[in-house]
This record gives sequence, structure tokens and C-alpha cells, in this order.
Amino acid sequence: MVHTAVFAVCAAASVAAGVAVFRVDSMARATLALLASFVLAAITLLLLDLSYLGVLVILMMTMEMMIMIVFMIMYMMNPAGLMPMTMVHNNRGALAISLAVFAALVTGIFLVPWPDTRPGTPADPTLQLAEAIMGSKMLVMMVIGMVLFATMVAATVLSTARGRYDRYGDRLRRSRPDDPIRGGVGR
Amino acid sequence: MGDPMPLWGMLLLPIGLLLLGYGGAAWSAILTARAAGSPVSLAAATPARETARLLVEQRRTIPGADTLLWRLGGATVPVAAVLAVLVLPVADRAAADLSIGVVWFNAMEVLIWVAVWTVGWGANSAWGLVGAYRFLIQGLAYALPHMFALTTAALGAGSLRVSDIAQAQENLWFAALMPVAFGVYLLSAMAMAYWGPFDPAVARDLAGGAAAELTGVDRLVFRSGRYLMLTAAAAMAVPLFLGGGAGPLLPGWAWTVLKTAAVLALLVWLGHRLPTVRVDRFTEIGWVVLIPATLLQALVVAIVVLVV
Amino acid sequence: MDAFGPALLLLGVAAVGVALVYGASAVVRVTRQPLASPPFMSGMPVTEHAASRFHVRWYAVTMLFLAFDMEMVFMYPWVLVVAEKGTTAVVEMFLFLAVLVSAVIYAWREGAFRWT
Amino acid sequence: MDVTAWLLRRIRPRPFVVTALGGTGVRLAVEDELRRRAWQPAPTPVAADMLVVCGPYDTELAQALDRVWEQMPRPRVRVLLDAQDDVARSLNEGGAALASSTEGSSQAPPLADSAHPAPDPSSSHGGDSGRSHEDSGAADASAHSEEHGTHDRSEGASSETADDEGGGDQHADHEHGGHGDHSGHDMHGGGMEMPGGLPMAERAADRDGLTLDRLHVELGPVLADWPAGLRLSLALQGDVVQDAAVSVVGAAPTDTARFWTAPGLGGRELGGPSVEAAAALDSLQRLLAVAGWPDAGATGRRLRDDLLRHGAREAWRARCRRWIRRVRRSRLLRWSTDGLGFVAPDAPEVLRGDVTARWKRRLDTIEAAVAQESAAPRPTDAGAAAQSALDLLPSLLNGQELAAVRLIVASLDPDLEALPADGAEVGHG
Repeated sequence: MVHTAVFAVCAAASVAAGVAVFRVDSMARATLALLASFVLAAITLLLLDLSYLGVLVILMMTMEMMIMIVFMIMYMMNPAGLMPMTMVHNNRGALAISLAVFAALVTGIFLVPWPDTRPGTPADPTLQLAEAIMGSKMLVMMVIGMVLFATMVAATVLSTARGRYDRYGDRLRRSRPDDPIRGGVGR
Repeated sequence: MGDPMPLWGMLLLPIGLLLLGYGGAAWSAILTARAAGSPVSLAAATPARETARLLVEQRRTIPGADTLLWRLGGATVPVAAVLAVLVLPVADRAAADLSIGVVWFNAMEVLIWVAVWTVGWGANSAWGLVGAYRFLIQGLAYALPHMFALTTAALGAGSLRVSDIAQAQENLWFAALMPVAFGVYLLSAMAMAYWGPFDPAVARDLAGGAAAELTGVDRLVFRSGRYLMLTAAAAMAVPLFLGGGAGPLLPGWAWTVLKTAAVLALLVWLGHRLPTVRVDRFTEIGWVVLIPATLLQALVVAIVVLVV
Repeated sequence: MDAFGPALLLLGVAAVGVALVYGASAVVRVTRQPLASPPFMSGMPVTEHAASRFHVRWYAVTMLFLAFDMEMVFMYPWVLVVAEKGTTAVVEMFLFLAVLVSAVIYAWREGAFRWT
Repeated sequence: MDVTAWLLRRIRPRPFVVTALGGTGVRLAVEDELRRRAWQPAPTPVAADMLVVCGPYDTELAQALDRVWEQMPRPRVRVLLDAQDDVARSLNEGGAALASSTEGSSQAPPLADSAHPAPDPSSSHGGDSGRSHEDSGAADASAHSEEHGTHDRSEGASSETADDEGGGDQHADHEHGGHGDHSGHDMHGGGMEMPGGLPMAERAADRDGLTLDRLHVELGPVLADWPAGLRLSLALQGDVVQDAAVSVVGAAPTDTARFWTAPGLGGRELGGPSVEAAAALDSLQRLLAVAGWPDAGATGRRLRDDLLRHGAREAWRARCRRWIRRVRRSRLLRWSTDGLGFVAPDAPEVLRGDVTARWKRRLDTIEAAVAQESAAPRPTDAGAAAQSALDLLPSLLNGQELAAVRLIVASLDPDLEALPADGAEVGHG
């Protein structure tokens, strides 16, 4: 009973927050509405006894939305929404696409053969996850490691205007880099 | 895992946090008075008088400010602090001894990022804006070492449950087994409560930074939230690194309170003893020094876990 | 979910506490009318809205953080099985971390941790 | 029972202290008094309930003070102090006014109407003759002030007669705010009407090739831990300075010399090294506060006050030595100031080197006084040093992060009271 109530409230509020993302003028409000939507969705994960995943979603989404806010406010015009603006474009196309996706998902719900009985929940889903990562899914983790490595290198290359040759000189001979603002380590 | 905490315990938890937080604020006032040569006898009541002052003070609105976010952000700070101690075992009982307690604490403490950023942004003030972003970049610099410190404590116990971590320290406190992780935890405890050397977000050089435009009850809630957060972080150091409620003679809860008070006193004192760490310099330290240091610490502990 | 019931309760207690403080202040403060004034600017008039496009100099750090942060998804559950899986688990995790740290060192040399 | 009144009687005032050019002596007296009462100075007027103005104000500063006064939440009082005033009594009355304040008593007439463009050198009570205008509605009060140079000026207490004017201001503010709320939503395209009637920030190019908004931020004249009279207009992108311009607000009364070089320092029997040490302590406490080490700053202030009151006694020397050792050994302080604001060796000696070099030099000055060394020959011309610092500031600050800006200014710490009178009139871009 309590579960159903919590689920209903969270589901409705999560959708409402998702709608708010596109209705508000302020980039800050839009991003925080998205965060609220994620957190409310995470609570429904907690209802499924997936405590690690649920809390992890709260943790990760909070940090990531704060990073998103950095870029939303850095690049979007009028980030505080002091002038009215609209967050939606190509309304008709978007409506068609979203209706199609929604229909496909709903069809999926009815076509998937759901198990009749609730399968026994594992004693500790977190432990199961760990065993999977360290066992059968080890290769996945290592591949993700390489992907993350590539992401970090690519992000650095693309986002830093001044590279090592600007900092250490053409032959990298400077012992201390020449930077507009010094860092804490000093080299 | 002990019995669940009774209902009155849940009420007592925020009250205990509040009392300890007041102690921290009073200790801070005493240190200030001592440094300035002001009468120390007056200092213990300073937080109470300041509370009275802020309660009667007029509130404020600013043209163009995002008042909703501004007020919500301030109110989030104490709420996040109270939620963070959900997993704190007091006398072997936590309000909820979650199997992923460490992750829960981490998630609640990161909510402070949202809160402080929002308070700074909402005021439509240049000081607030710079302070808000200072807090974010400071967060990006300490968060990974902080998570590694938490993970290392969990690694030592082989569990993410906070009470298991406390029990695993029967023979040796983790503060002794993993000093680097403990040090980084204390550092990040100050950083998450924007306290002491890690207070550039609300520093004097920005006329109060993120908190620059707060008045009255809004300032009161934001400031008490800060002390609650500092206390919550100090309290979590006890089960994670200082053996939890273990100790001779006194009951478990008393030891938890005593150790929390000691860590809190240390953190407050450090905040008075050290100048502010500037974020533009700390960022590099966090990534290039603290991350490798905490990872090496984790490696050492992993080897210890394998050998022993 | 049952484990999170107390969280809901504690959230309620904290929210009520904050509401009480606000309520108390509403009763006792000298005037209910809030002061409407521009933000403090050292006594000079404010000439524009501060809430504008804020140019952060450390955007490279945010990207690195996003990537590095993903590793925590694996590392938190990993601590549960270290004792059980033994050396392989440790070697594997620290190889994974070593790859990421090498990217951090590369970024350091490129000056990604400084205000450009 | 009136809970509000009960709480009001229990509050300890949080003063925000503003120093005008020529107000150094008053500021020292105020800071000494606050320290003894354990009244914590506020970092911003918004966090304060008592506006303490030290020294004579001219029109520009008066306008700034009026703006700041409007930003202070109620309950609030304004205390105007001049060299002749009894600081302790004025603060007492200010505190009493605060403790018994009602909604009406928190008003005060604007200062700008009463201020005079420049202090009148012919009158020894230059500040007073200007301030007597503010009570034009209450003739007896102004006459009183003419008779007694030490007449107290805690506005919250004395100016209930002038409520109407302050109330008018308040009303205008509300209309302003309400108007802003509407325009945020009602406007559809069209004009550029914005909340508060303010425009958005403009864009400008940047050293990393992004063209983003540029914010104009003023540091000074009304700012905590800031050299008196200095105004720094910054254009910021993010937290980095794109452009800096320096100007001087107010002018020191021409009839009184710079505080730190005044003969006998207001009748105090102090030797040359002691005065220099006190000046260095005063400057260092500002730097330490800006560096986020308010405790060390507060101890520095205490040492300064003790030195000025009693001279270099034995107990003072021991305490000072401990403090010097603590500051000098702080790796963290050195680490955060190293390499900032480097000044080439052709500048006056006190300015040379980076921020660390400058604060270490101040520590050396204090140490010399502690060791009671004979006055080292110091051909420092404070006026020339201040002028030179003003000239250097824009180029030093360009491209720096905001915290570094505060540290650089605090380390140069130009004493604008020492500027030659004609130099003070000129703005420096």
C-alpha cells in the first residue's frame, strides 16, 4: 500500500518535473528540474529493492547535473530566464517522434512476456553486481576503462586551448610552465 | 546489524546533531574571541545571540533574483545534513543501517553542491555567482579523493554497511591502518561544509560569496545548515575510521558522541588555524596529488585485506 | 524499500524543523515586509544583472571528472568481493584505475587543471 | 509578552565598518572598541545591523553610503564618527538604539544631501559642519552638534523625526521589486525591459577565444578589509579579470597629515620603529583577513592596538614574536601567495617582488620593532609608494582570478591618505 502510494507520487512528480524542464525560462531551473526528475525516478528503483542502483543514480545525477548546469549557463543565451524564451523547437516533428516512441514503449509493455511470479530477490543485489563485474563481465569493465581513457584524452585535446607546447615551449624545455594563472603543484 | 532504531531515536538524531553543531559554533566563537583578545566568557553565547539577531532580522528580495531557488537552496543544506546521518550507527543502531550506507552518505553530502550553487546563483549577485562556482570546482577537486577514502574504509571491512565498517575495527582503528584516507576524509569533511581552509565559496574576499546577500532567517538556516553538515561529517568519521562506539567503561552511544565532538573540535580548530586554500591552486593538488595518494592507500589496504 | 522508510521519516523531521524556524521568524521579525534592494556592489550602483553567462575557466576539469567519476560505479561494489575473489580482483581494478590515472597525468601536462 | 523586543535586547550588534580617507585614526579606535566588546565586524552590510562610518565623507562616498544603507535589513542603525567623537559612547548609543528599535526608528536621512564636495580646510570641524545639515529638520540637534564636537551620531536613535524621508525610499524600492516580477513574465519580445530596469551583461572576447558575458564588478570604496578610498572597477569574465581601472574616492582633509606619519600619532609617545610596526600590523591584518585567515588577522589587530596604546612592552613582544613565527611559518599562506602580482625592481622598495615578498617585508618591519633595533634608515615616501601602487595595479590585476586580485591589492595596500592632494583628484585608468 505504502509502496504503491510512494510509487504513484514519485512517478507523477517525475513526469511533472520532466515537463517543467521544457516549460521554465531559466537554465538553472530547467537543469534542477531535470535533477528532480532523475532523483524521483531513482526512488522508484529503491522500491524495487535495488538500493545500490537507486542511491547511485541520486549520487551520479546530482554531480552530473551540476556539471551540466555549468555548460547550460555558460553557453545558453539569457541563462537566468530574465527574458521569456522557449525551450522547444520544431514542435510538430518533435510531437510526432515522441508519440511514436511512446506508442512503441507501451506496445513493448504488452508484448514482453513478464514472469508470472515474482522471482526471489537476491539477498544482496549489490554483491551480485560485484560478482558479475569481477567475473563474467570483466571484459566489459576493461573496455569501458579504455573508453573512459579515450574520452578523457579527447576531452583534453578538444577543450584546452593551450597545449604542452604553449606551456613548456617548443622543445618542452621550460621547467615551469608559462600559464596565465598558476596551479597548485607549480609545474 | 543491531535492532532498528526506535522512533524516538529518529527525533533524537537531529536534536543531537543540532546540539553538537551548536557546540561547534560556540567553540568557533571562543577561538575567534581568543585570537582577537575579546572576552572569552561572552563567546559561548555568541551563536545564540546571533540566532536571535537573525530571527528578528528583515528578509530581503533582489530585483531579477531567482527567489524560489535561492530560498530552496538554503533550506536544502540542513535537510541534507540530517539525511546524511541516516546511516550513522549510534550504539550499534542506525536509523536505517543500509547495506549501501557509505554510498548513501556520499549521495546526501553531494546535495550540498546543489544547495550552495543555488544559493549563490539565486541572489543575482556577482559575489554569489563567483562563490557558487568556486564551490563547484572545489567539489570537482575533492570529490574523487573523498570517494576513494570512503571506498578504502569500506574495502578494509569488505562491506558498504556502515555498522560493519565500525565492527571491523575491533583490533585496529582504520585511522591507523589508512592514515592517508583518514586525512583526505577530514579534508573533504571541511570542504563539503565549506568550512575553514576550504571556505572560498563563502569567503571574506567575496564579501561572503554565495551567502553574500542572505539576511534574516535565510542566513540563519544556511549557516546552521553548515554547522549541521560539519557535525554530520565529523560524526561519520567515527564509524568509518575511529572504531565507532567501541571504548571502555562508557556505553557505545556516549563514545560515539565523544568521538564526534573531538573530531568536530579538531575540524573547527583547523578552520581557524589555516588560511583559505584558493581553488585555482587546489584543483591541481586534488587531481595530481590527492587522487594518486588515495589510490595508493587503497592499494595498500587491498593488499592488507588479501594477506591478512 | 523498507530500509528506506526511516529516510522518509527523517526527511519529514528535517523539513518540519526548517519550517518551524521559518515560522518562528515570521512571528518575531521586526517587519514582515521584505527589503527590496539591489545586490551589494561595494556601494556603487549595479549596472547589469549578475546572473549571466558565467565563463568558467575549468571546463576541461568537468569533462575529466565526468569520465573518471564513472569508475565509482564499479569500485563501490568491488569492495564487497575483494576478499572473496582475491588477487585477480585487486589487479584488475588497479589496472583499470591506472589507465584512468595515466589520462589524468596527460591532462595535467596539457594544463587542463589550470584556469586558461 | 513581546518576544521581538525580548530578542532585540539580547542581540549583539554586527557592525559594518566603512573607512573614509582621513578616517584611519577613528577606524583604529572603533576596531579596538569592537574587539573589547566582542562585536564581530560583518563582511558585508547585508549581514550587518550597524553601519559605522569612520571619517569625513564627501559627496561620492556619501552616495555610496546611502546605497549601502538601503541594502541593510532592519533592525539597523547608522553611526557616523569623526575624530572628535567619543567612539565608545557612540557605539553604546547605537547598540541601545538597536536593542530598542521599532520599525520606524530604522530610518535615516540620506547622507548625500548633506555631504560637501571637499572638506573645508578653513574649519577645524570640517566633518561636523557638513553633517549638521543632515538634521535640518531638527534645528536644536544641529545647534547642539555645533556646540559640542563630541556629539554622538547614532542615527537610529536620534533621527526619528526624519522618518518620512526614509519611508519614502522604502516605498519606491517595493514598487521597483514588484515591477520587476511582472516584467519577467508579461513581456513578449518587444523592448528590453528587464527586472529592476537593469540590462543584461554584454559580451566581449576573451583570451581563450570564447566570447561570453562580461560582468562589471566594483571593489571599493565600501568594502571590508579594503584600503580606504580605493575604488577598483573590474570587468570580469567568470572569475577572471579582463580589465581593471583604479580611482580614488574622497580626499583626505588637507589640514591633517597622513595618520601614520602625523607627529606623535595623536599625542602617543611612540618611536619611529613602533609606528612603522603598527602601520605594518594594520596592513598585514587586512591581508590575512583577505587570505581567509581571520584569526591571525584579529591577533594582528590586537597587537597593533596594544602597541599603539602601551608601546612595545615585554608581554607585547613575546606575544608578537609568537604571532610572527606562526604567520611566517605558514606554508599554506606562502603557497597561496607565491608568484602573485610580481612587481619589477624599479618600483619603490616596499612594492617589489610578489605578494609573499611583500608580506614578509612587513613582518620584517614588525620584527625590527620587537627586537628594538634602531630605526633602520627607511627613505620610504608613502605618497610615492601609494601613487606607484595605483599606477601598477591595472596591469598587475589583468588576467587574475578574483581571490588573487584581493591578495594583490592587500599586499600593495596603498595608503591613499599619503597621496599628494592634487594627485588624489586624478582617476587612474
